[in-house]
Amino acid sequence: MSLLPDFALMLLILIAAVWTVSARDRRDSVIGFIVVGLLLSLAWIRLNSVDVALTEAAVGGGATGLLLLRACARLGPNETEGVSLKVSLRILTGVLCTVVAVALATIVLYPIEPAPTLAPTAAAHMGEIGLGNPVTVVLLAYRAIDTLLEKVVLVLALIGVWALTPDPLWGGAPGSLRAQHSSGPLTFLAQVLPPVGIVIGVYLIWNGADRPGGTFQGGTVLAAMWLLVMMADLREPPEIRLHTLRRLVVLGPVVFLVAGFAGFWIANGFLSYPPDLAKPIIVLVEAALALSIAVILGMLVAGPAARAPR
Amino acid sequence: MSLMADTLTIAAVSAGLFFFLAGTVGLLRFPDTLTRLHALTKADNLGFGLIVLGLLPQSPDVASGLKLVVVWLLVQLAGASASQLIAQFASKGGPSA
Amino acid sequence: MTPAAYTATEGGALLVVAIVLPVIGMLAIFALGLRRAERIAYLVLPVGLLVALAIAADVARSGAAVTYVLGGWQPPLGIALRADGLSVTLMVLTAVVLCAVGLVARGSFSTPPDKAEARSPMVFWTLILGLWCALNTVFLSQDLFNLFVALELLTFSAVPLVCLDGRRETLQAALRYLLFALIGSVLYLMGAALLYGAYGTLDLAGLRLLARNDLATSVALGLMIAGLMAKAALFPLHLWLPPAHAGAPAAASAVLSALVVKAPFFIILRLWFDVAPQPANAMAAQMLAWLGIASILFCSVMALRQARLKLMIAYSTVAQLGYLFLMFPLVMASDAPTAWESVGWTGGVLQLVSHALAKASMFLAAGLIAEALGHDRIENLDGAMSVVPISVAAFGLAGLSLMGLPPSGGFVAKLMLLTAATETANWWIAAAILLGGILAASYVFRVLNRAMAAPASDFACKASIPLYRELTVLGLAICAVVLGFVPLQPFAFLGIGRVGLP
Amino acid sequence: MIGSTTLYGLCATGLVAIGLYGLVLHPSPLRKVIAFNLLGSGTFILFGVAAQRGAAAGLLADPVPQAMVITGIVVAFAATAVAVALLLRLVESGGSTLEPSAPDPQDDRPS
Repeated sequence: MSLLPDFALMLLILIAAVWTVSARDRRDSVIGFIVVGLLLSLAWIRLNSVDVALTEAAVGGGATGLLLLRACARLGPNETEGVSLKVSLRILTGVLCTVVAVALATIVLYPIEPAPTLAPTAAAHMGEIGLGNPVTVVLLAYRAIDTLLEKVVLVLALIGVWALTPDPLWGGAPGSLRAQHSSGPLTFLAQVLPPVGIVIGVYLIWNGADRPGGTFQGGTVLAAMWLLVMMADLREPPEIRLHTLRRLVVLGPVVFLVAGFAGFWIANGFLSYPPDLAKPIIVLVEAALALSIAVILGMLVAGPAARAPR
Repeated sequence: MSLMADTLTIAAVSAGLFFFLAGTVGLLRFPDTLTRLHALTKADNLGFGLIVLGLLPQSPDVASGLKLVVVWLLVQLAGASASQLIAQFASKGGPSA
Repeated sequence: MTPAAYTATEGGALLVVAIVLPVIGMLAIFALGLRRAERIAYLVLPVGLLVALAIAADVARSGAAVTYVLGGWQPPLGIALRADGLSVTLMVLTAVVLCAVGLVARGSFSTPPDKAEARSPMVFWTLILGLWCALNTVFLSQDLFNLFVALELLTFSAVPLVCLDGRRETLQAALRYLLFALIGSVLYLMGAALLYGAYGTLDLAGLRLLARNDLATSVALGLMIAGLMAKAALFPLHLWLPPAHAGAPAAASAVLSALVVKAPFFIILRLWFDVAPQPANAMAAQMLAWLGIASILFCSVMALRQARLKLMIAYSTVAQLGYLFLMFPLVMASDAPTAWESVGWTGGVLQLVSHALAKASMFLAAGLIAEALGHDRIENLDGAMSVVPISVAAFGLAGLSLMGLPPSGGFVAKLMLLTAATETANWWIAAAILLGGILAASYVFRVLNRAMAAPASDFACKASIPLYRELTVLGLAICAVVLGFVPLQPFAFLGIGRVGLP
Repeated sequence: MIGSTTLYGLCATGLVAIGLYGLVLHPSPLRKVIAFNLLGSGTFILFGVAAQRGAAAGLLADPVPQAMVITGIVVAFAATAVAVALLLRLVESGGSTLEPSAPDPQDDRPS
């Protein structure tokens, strides 16, 4: 009986996934994907991973969905895009996918007992950091190098997107994000929501130290507010040569690096924090990272420059 | 006290669920975009409002109660704006899906 | 489950510098928007080379691996960096190739004096530095998830380099490259998820102690190696490589062919020798070798049939990568006490190093030839010898290594692989090595023949190439040749830190 | 008796199979990118299952795999952004499929 909700959720996810892959229209497929993203965040709550659920909803479904919808709009009316390949290839792929699925399912069905875990070790050292949210501690202390390098990935992705700017337009602004039928309601939303959204974003970042939430979730909410304002045409996307923009993008990684190197003097090595200063340092790093994430996500959605610099 | 709160919760949430059900049926059965939208928003506003109302007595402290109210307000705002946009798009001759 | 702890060694902080220094350079170029992006790169490149050499000296002097535990958090909770003989060798190789590429790229990626910032120099230099950070992380990290992040860093730096010129063909090549790389990453990550589910750690040393020979481990390693094969362009997953490597600007192609495809192979080595329960699966080893043989033969023939110089070199890259996968069955069957003391292992690693030097030199030389002649059609190369003689000479010297002719690093490498193949009675592998050499000789001589022919009467040189750029390219080719004269003794260096991992 | 965690493990398996199928077979790059995201989600859920099974020491789930998933989601988003930008630029320049078009024989630029 208690399995019923989980079973229903799993079924819904799989149906939505099949729909996403098999839909003939590409916009239907994107909508299917967004639905999968939202259902998956419910699944993450059921898996007791609220931090991941928030990230999945904000980044996985939300930001990725927006990106894909914009791509659909730019690609225009679509020719039908169904899978239309040789039957032999389809059978071969089907067999391959089934083999992978069966192997994975077998492994999932016969887990190791007792399940190996790092939870006790992670919990044992949390006192040295003084934060209440174990996931934040893993992201910013135990495995801080992953998080640092992942910020570098984001900066590189932004460079990669900007690299697609045609040469004469370099330094200019991305094309307007204005929705096709932008109108009263959107403008109204873009005027009312951002103050609330910014409060919620900051709350998520601040709260992330001790309870679910954190840099990514908060940063994405901030980015969403910015994108909303741009889509309602209240603000234009900034020119990519702007020094302020560039500095905001690197702010997070730079603060993180400074904190990391400070560890050589004030603690015992790169990315280590002295126990009494750990919390303020981490909160500072998180705030800087969130700001950078917000700017990077916004600019990634906006795309390469489409207008020459003024 | 707790009995009364629980009764209120059960009643309000059940009523909310009923409106959701009605709205979903409308979404599936009504012929065109505008009437479907009508069914959906009516159900959303009432159904979701009732569920939040029903959950309020269960919140452990004032802060979480306030959060519930904020969630309700945000959903109202998002729902109203989104349905306006959809309606506008539909009346401008978008796909009558 | 308490794997022995890592002890941070004295010079360990340098490992952090090796990873972080390029990032600092990259962020500086991005944020400061200074007059000229390349100046910061020229500051970072030599310092990075010095750091790599310092770590190498440290390893050579102490005869043990250099280790650093990030943030003081012991694995499996935290992440350790560790430089053994092999990773240090590859770090120095990377630094040398990047410095040479930096010198040669000065001609093509300088910011025009009248602009504050231009697209292609800014993108090129930031991405080259991003690549460097990624490669050093791949060589040093001891954590499978951290290696995933490093692989993503590598993808995000490499893909935009392919389509720097923004033409339709290169955009297509870049998109295809990106999709292949993403499939590879996701398969790798899936394997990592299974390993974490089975062992509760992703630390290499920890996994080595715990690894069992069961279904979960085999499936996990299979998925990871399959994903890495797509990234390392092993036949039949090589289709993305030739258009991508040929489409990139020559300086970028050199880095992509010489270094970027080696990173996933390096991780395969780590998984195969450091994680997989020993003795490894003989059938899997044979399969990898067969795919390697197919790569060598199929792509060498394809290289022979190309009309464009850069496409030919790109196909040759896939063929030469095939040699690397020959080592798995050779190492298994040898009677050396440990895998890394066997002739096959050393031959494979030597092939990796000598191919990196030779291929970087070859792509750079091809770039200079194309710059001087205004095209890179092999049929019309006549006269190249009279315009850019040093580049043609570099091309020829690098070719020696690819063919496996003495004196060259490639010769020693292929000889060692051949010896190991005959000793272990893997006749098919021996035949493929010999045949691959003959095919390589045909495609290299085909180019040299045309390049040395007398120029046509209406021959015009499109651009003159500064001497220092040609000499840099020749220097790389000479390095590849000199590798053949290094006595075999120092190859013990490659095994430092591998016996008795912590 | 199958627990709810195992159920989500099977769900992950299904997502992986569906995503892989779409990724290999869809000719359209945008659909490939979407399928890649499904495949990625399935992989993340596998981590989530490991996290849930590793609940111990008062923690409802092992935080280490959760942190890895958060990093992974952000990286997947970045990959999608780059792929979409590449795709749009490619369409603008007149090509829409992944099939290499025949090189222009008159084109003298080095390929």
